[in-house]
Amino acid sequence: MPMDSNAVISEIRKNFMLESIKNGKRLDGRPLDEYREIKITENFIPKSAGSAMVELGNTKVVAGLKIEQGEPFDDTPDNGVMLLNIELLPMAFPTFESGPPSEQAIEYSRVVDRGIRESKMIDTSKLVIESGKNVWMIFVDIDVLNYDGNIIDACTLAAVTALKNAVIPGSKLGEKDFKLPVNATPVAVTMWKLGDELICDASLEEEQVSTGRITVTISEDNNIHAMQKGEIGEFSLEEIQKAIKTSSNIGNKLREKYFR
Amino acid sequence: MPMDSNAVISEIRKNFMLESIKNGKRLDGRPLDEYREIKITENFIPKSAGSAMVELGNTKVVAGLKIEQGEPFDDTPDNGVMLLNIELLPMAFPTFESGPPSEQAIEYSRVVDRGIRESKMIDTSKLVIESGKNVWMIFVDIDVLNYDGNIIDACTLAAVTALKNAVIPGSKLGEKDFKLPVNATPVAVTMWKLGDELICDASLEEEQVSTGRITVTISEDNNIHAMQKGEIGEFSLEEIQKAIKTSSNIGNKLREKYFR
Amino acid sequence: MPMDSNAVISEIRKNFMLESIKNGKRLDGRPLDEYREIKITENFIPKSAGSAMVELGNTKVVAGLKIEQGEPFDDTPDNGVMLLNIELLPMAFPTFESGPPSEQAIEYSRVVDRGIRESKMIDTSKLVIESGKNVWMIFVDIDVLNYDGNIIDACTLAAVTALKNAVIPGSKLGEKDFKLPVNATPVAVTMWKLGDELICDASLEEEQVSTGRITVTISEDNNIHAMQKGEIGEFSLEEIQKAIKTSSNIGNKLREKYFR
Amino acid sequence: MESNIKLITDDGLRLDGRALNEMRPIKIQTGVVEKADGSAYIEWGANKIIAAVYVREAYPKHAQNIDRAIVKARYNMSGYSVEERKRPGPDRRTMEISKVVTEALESTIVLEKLPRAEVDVFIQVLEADAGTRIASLTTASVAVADAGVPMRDMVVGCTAGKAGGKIVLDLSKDEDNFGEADIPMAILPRTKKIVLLQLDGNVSQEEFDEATSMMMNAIPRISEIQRNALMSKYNVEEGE
Amino acid sequence: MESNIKLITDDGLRLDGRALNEMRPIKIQTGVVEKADGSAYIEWGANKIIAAVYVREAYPKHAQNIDRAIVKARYNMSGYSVEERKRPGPDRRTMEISKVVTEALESTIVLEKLPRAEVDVFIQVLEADAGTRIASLTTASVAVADAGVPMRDMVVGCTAGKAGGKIVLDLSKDEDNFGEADIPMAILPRTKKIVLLQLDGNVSQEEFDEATSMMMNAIPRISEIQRNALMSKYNVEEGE
Amino acid sequence: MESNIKLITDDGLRLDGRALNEMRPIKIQTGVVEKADGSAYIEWGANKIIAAVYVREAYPKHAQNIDRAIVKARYNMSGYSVEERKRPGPDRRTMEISKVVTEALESTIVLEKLPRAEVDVFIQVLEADAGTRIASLTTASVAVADAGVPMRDMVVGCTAGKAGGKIVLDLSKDEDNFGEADIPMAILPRTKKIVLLQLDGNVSQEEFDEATSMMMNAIPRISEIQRNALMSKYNVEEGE
Repeated sequence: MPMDSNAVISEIRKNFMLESIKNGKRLDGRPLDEYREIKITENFIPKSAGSAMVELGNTKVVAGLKIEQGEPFDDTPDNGVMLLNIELLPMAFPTFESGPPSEQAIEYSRVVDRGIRESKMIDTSKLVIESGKNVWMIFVDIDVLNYDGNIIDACTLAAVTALKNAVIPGSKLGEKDFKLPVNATPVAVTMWKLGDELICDASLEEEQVSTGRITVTISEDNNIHAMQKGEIGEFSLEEIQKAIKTSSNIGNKLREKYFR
Repeated sequence: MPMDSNAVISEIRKNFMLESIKNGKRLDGRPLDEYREIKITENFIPKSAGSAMVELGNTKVVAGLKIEQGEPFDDTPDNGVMLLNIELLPMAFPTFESGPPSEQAIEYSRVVDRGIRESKMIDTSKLVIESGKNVWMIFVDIDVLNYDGNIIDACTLAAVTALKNAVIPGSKLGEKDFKLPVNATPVAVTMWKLGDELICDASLEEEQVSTGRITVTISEDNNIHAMQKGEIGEFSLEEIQKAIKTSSNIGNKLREKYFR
Repeated sequence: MPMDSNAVISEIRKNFMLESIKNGKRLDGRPLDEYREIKITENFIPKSAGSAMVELGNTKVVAGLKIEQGEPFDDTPDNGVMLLNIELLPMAFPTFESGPPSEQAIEYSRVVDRGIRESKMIDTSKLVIESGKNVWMIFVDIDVLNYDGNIIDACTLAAVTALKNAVIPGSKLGEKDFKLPVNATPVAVTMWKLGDELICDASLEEEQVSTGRITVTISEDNNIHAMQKGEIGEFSLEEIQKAIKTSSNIGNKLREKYFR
Repeated sequence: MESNIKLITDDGLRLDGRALNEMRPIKIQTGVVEKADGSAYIEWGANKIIAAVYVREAYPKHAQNIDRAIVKARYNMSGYSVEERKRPGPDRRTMEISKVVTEALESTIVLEKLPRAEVDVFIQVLEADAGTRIASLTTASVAVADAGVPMRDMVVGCTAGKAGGKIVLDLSKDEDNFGEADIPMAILPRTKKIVLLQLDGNVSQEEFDEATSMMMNAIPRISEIQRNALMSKYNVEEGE
Repeated sequence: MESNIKLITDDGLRLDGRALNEMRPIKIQTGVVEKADGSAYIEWGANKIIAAVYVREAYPKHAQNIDRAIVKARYNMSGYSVEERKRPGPDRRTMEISKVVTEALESTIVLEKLPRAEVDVFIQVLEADAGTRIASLTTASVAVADAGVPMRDMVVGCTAGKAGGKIVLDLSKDEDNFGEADIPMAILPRTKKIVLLQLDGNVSQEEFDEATSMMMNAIPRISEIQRNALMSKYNVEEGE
Repeated sequence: MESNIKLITDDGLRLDGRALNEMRPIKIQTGVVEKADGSAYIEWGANKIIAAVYVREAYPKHAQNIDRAIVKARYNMSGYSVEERKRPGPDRRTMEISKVVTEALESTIVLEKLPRAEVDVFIQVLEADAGTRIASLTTASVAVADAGVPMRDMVVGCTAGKAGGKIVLDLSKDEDNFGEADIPMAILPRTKKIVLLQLDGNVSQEEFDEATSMMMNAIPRISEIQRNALMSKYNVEEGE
């Protein structure tokens, strides 16, 4: 949540929003657990090894992959490498700054990364060219172009879509290009607490009013692979359990709709 | 042009300068296309692989070379490497700061570098020790010690002189030291717009009054190898063409005088 | 000496301190050349390759070693490497800041390093695994946890203790772990000038009042291996000679007491 | 990261002999950094962590909040604290931990009581052995209290996870490295509200419930150790 | 960088089938970054570039110019935008481009109309395919206009160069990599004044004249695309 | 660093032919950086070093000392100044030298005479050949005087050391690299007070005394060269 953007919302609008949400409806008319319109443009960057533009309402992110050869980490000589990085571009919001990634950008990156990594979506053992010497490195770069809330879910959707399309440039080794082997489709669902309610896919305005954020990433195995309580604020255990159920339900729907 | 140094010049002096230039003569008596006294001290740094101090009036720069072995770039396995860097030392002018190079220093470096590189002055294909593995790397470091205008021309003169004297330490490989093979003598000529006139070799004071800067680097083939319009300001196409002619003429004279 | 901490001490207390020292006694009752209580906790960090916590009164530092394989420096292919770094942690004093090491931290590191290195305490020629390719690198990291004066002496004590306990992980090469070969026990003794007197082991308060700092590091050979005059202030040659004698005497005592 | 290490022995114990719901020993001590306004040192298993708190006017002035305090926790690791030498300075992992620890402390500090102030919490991990983030938060909470900063409640951290197919409390280093999941959590014991929660790995929703209830049971014990650390300081002070 | 690639085919066309003086297709769209004061997206051949503009009070105060606006354009490349993954952050090339783009925009923005203001122009290259600096400037100019910033004229960028011995308009990636010279230029169409001009490579003075006149001829077409992009926005807005 | 180089020849001379207590030639010139308030250039053996001084109001305001000047000397090496190309920017060695040089200058500048001011001393080592720190300080001192900054006395630097078993004055590069000890020192000649002193290597306490007395003897000669440099400037100025 941008530092000094709280001021933007008047007390009146804030109370109006909370009142409305208490009655199960948001200011833009959505039910509490409904996402804004989702638009996914696959292969948006033809020159990349895989890419997607995802729009969640006005939130707009682009994920693009580069797949290059490199040395594996010392402790995992028989695994390829995935590195994921989110840039909160200064164009996306007035308070986002140029320069090295903020704490916020790093937290978002690490939550998105964990969901993908821990669901074992990518079988990195299939990315080895020469054990301990040469492996495929997958750089997942995600740029936030416009920030209107719910970056984690948008970035996870974009990264998962790009990875599902990704092609390993085997031809550089005199072999054939081949599709990146993919084993799971993790979906991150983030919920915000407004008053006593939990809502999904908060707009920026809703984020600013919320008093807590919780992300749950679940895969088709219905198991939890990543969670992150973010920002100031408190949750009861019951709220967490409810968030898990909601994430599971929405994850199934999104997976159905966007990943066959 | 240093950011906040405009204030230094009074309106009266500025108008006097412009009036004088309109009449073909500068405040120090020079015609519009004449350089200040040029003093070149070759081999100023005996321990370097090649060096020169160049003084253009009060502007004072030192170029020094180090030539070391290193890996070639991936995409040019059969070429040595030249890296050129200008430091605007904080001692040279009140507003120059310590720390990583400013945008100004980087622009100057890149313009000087382009003129030398694109004129093919150095045949980097003759700097290969072992293809793809080991080549000669030429580090051209240029320090600006006092800043009284026209850094690009002074630095190009210094770098070209140092390169012409340069010795490759072949003895480190058990062979003989040998002179760096040099094929061209690029000369950068920068012109400034003051009123409707173009002048060469501006002093700092003249730079501060000018409304545009254009550098043209030409070699003995009379071809253009680098151009850079710098700073705010506009040029007509005719002015550019005039600048090219002037650069060609002056380049020939300087080449004649300083490089046999 | 922290930049803006002078203000902390009132003129009255300062004069009282100087008067007392003139009479051979400090505010805490110590004679001029006496150290505060020294507490050395060896092997404080069992997972490190060697460690010690040293408390000099309220000054508290921890030294810990990591010993890893790495490439030797180009000019010393037949020597292992020791790298020593002191961190003035921001927790240790109100004006210490997070971020890259300050000039003060770097000076302290380099003085401690010199005393150890120049006394030839460590025979780096015995740390070679394969000449020019692979050697043992000893990382000596020293953290200052609370700053109440006399960091250099405390850090030297901590580093020397840690090195004396250090174990080289030869088992990683299929050989046996073995003790780091150690040839000397350098002791750094720092003295401060207060009025016309020299005192040892200054507390922070005494550092703030002092007008000069001099460190002398002597080993059991009674030779000087490092000296550093620090901070503003002047010493006569006689004062320096006196400092050397004091360092020699105290070094012998500390060596006797803490290193058998 | 995979391995054939058998994390649970045939008699249902863990490699270090603990039962599934058994914590490692914890020891907390206050007043360890003399220059700071408050401080605390924790040994949690082989973890050794020190936290020190400075309360001061936020600087520069335009960074002040006129109606409440700013909290900044910085989690930092010593070069010798981990297996491979750690380079000085923050990295992405330590920056994330600093953020979630800061947010957990902000949830309990009564920010309105300290307008214009900055509460700087410096955490130094001297030796790391799994669970450093919640051990850091647990000791930082004591240090904040030691500094006299008004708090709604202490923050108590804990981890559970899955290792060798079992849900276990307070992961060991091996369990963290080779187990299936890691769930750090921190709560305010009075209200049982969760102020830090992370998860990475692979657990079913039922396993998650098992893990959290195991942690909820452990909280009071840790809470007591915190209280005793603060008390013993006051006892000593009174006795002086 | 040398190569034996034949850049001009025997029938005098280029490798991508274009005539010597033929541009790649250009498409510009405004209003693409909702949070910004103005924005524009360009597809120029395979280049994909987005520019967004924020107009705000310069900060900190002592950095303000009391009588005119400060302009700061920052040209930035996405990690996936080029052949080899680009590390985040500025490098020497992108810093030079930011400088010349800033200066070209400063030449046309009526700075005196916005005292104390800062006009921040953020340029993100999503996909790069030769000519990004002038495509960036061309779209940034539209974004500045979209933000309602007063301008003397739009800036229109273009490149020409020498490839396979011929002067060609709007270099392709191959022509840029393997050709003899690259000449990016930008002008204010109303006065035909040049506000950006660079050259690197090897051209005779006559070839330079041929290149600039080719570009001068192309400018009106690009200018029209800019105008249409701004118009279509207003049309839509009127139609709402 | 060890070597079998024989640093003292059989006739008791050094490799460059100097006697044990013989200095290398020194030449100082003032007024070499026109834009600066004061400057000086020194050739000390093969060392070539330039120092320039700016005296200005300290900035930002809250960094000012209301009752005295701040001094900041920055020692910097050119890329081509040493055997292996030096990367631009400060490293740990140059930062330490900047600190001790700053402190030595602070000891002699009458700080109270310049309240709120900052005295910036920029030192550039163009060619390095052993003893750069004391050559830098010696020339910086002249540059500070050239800038008209009030000083109690000039600072004069010198080194001695041990090489080939002998105490020698003004170490050469070989003696520095392969000798047993290096002792840079700087004093205020009027009072003979020491304002810079460092040592690294291996010397007995008696050898240390020998080295310092050798340096004390050399100081007046260096001092005179400084004075002449300042004088000759005034002579020239008077003669104009």
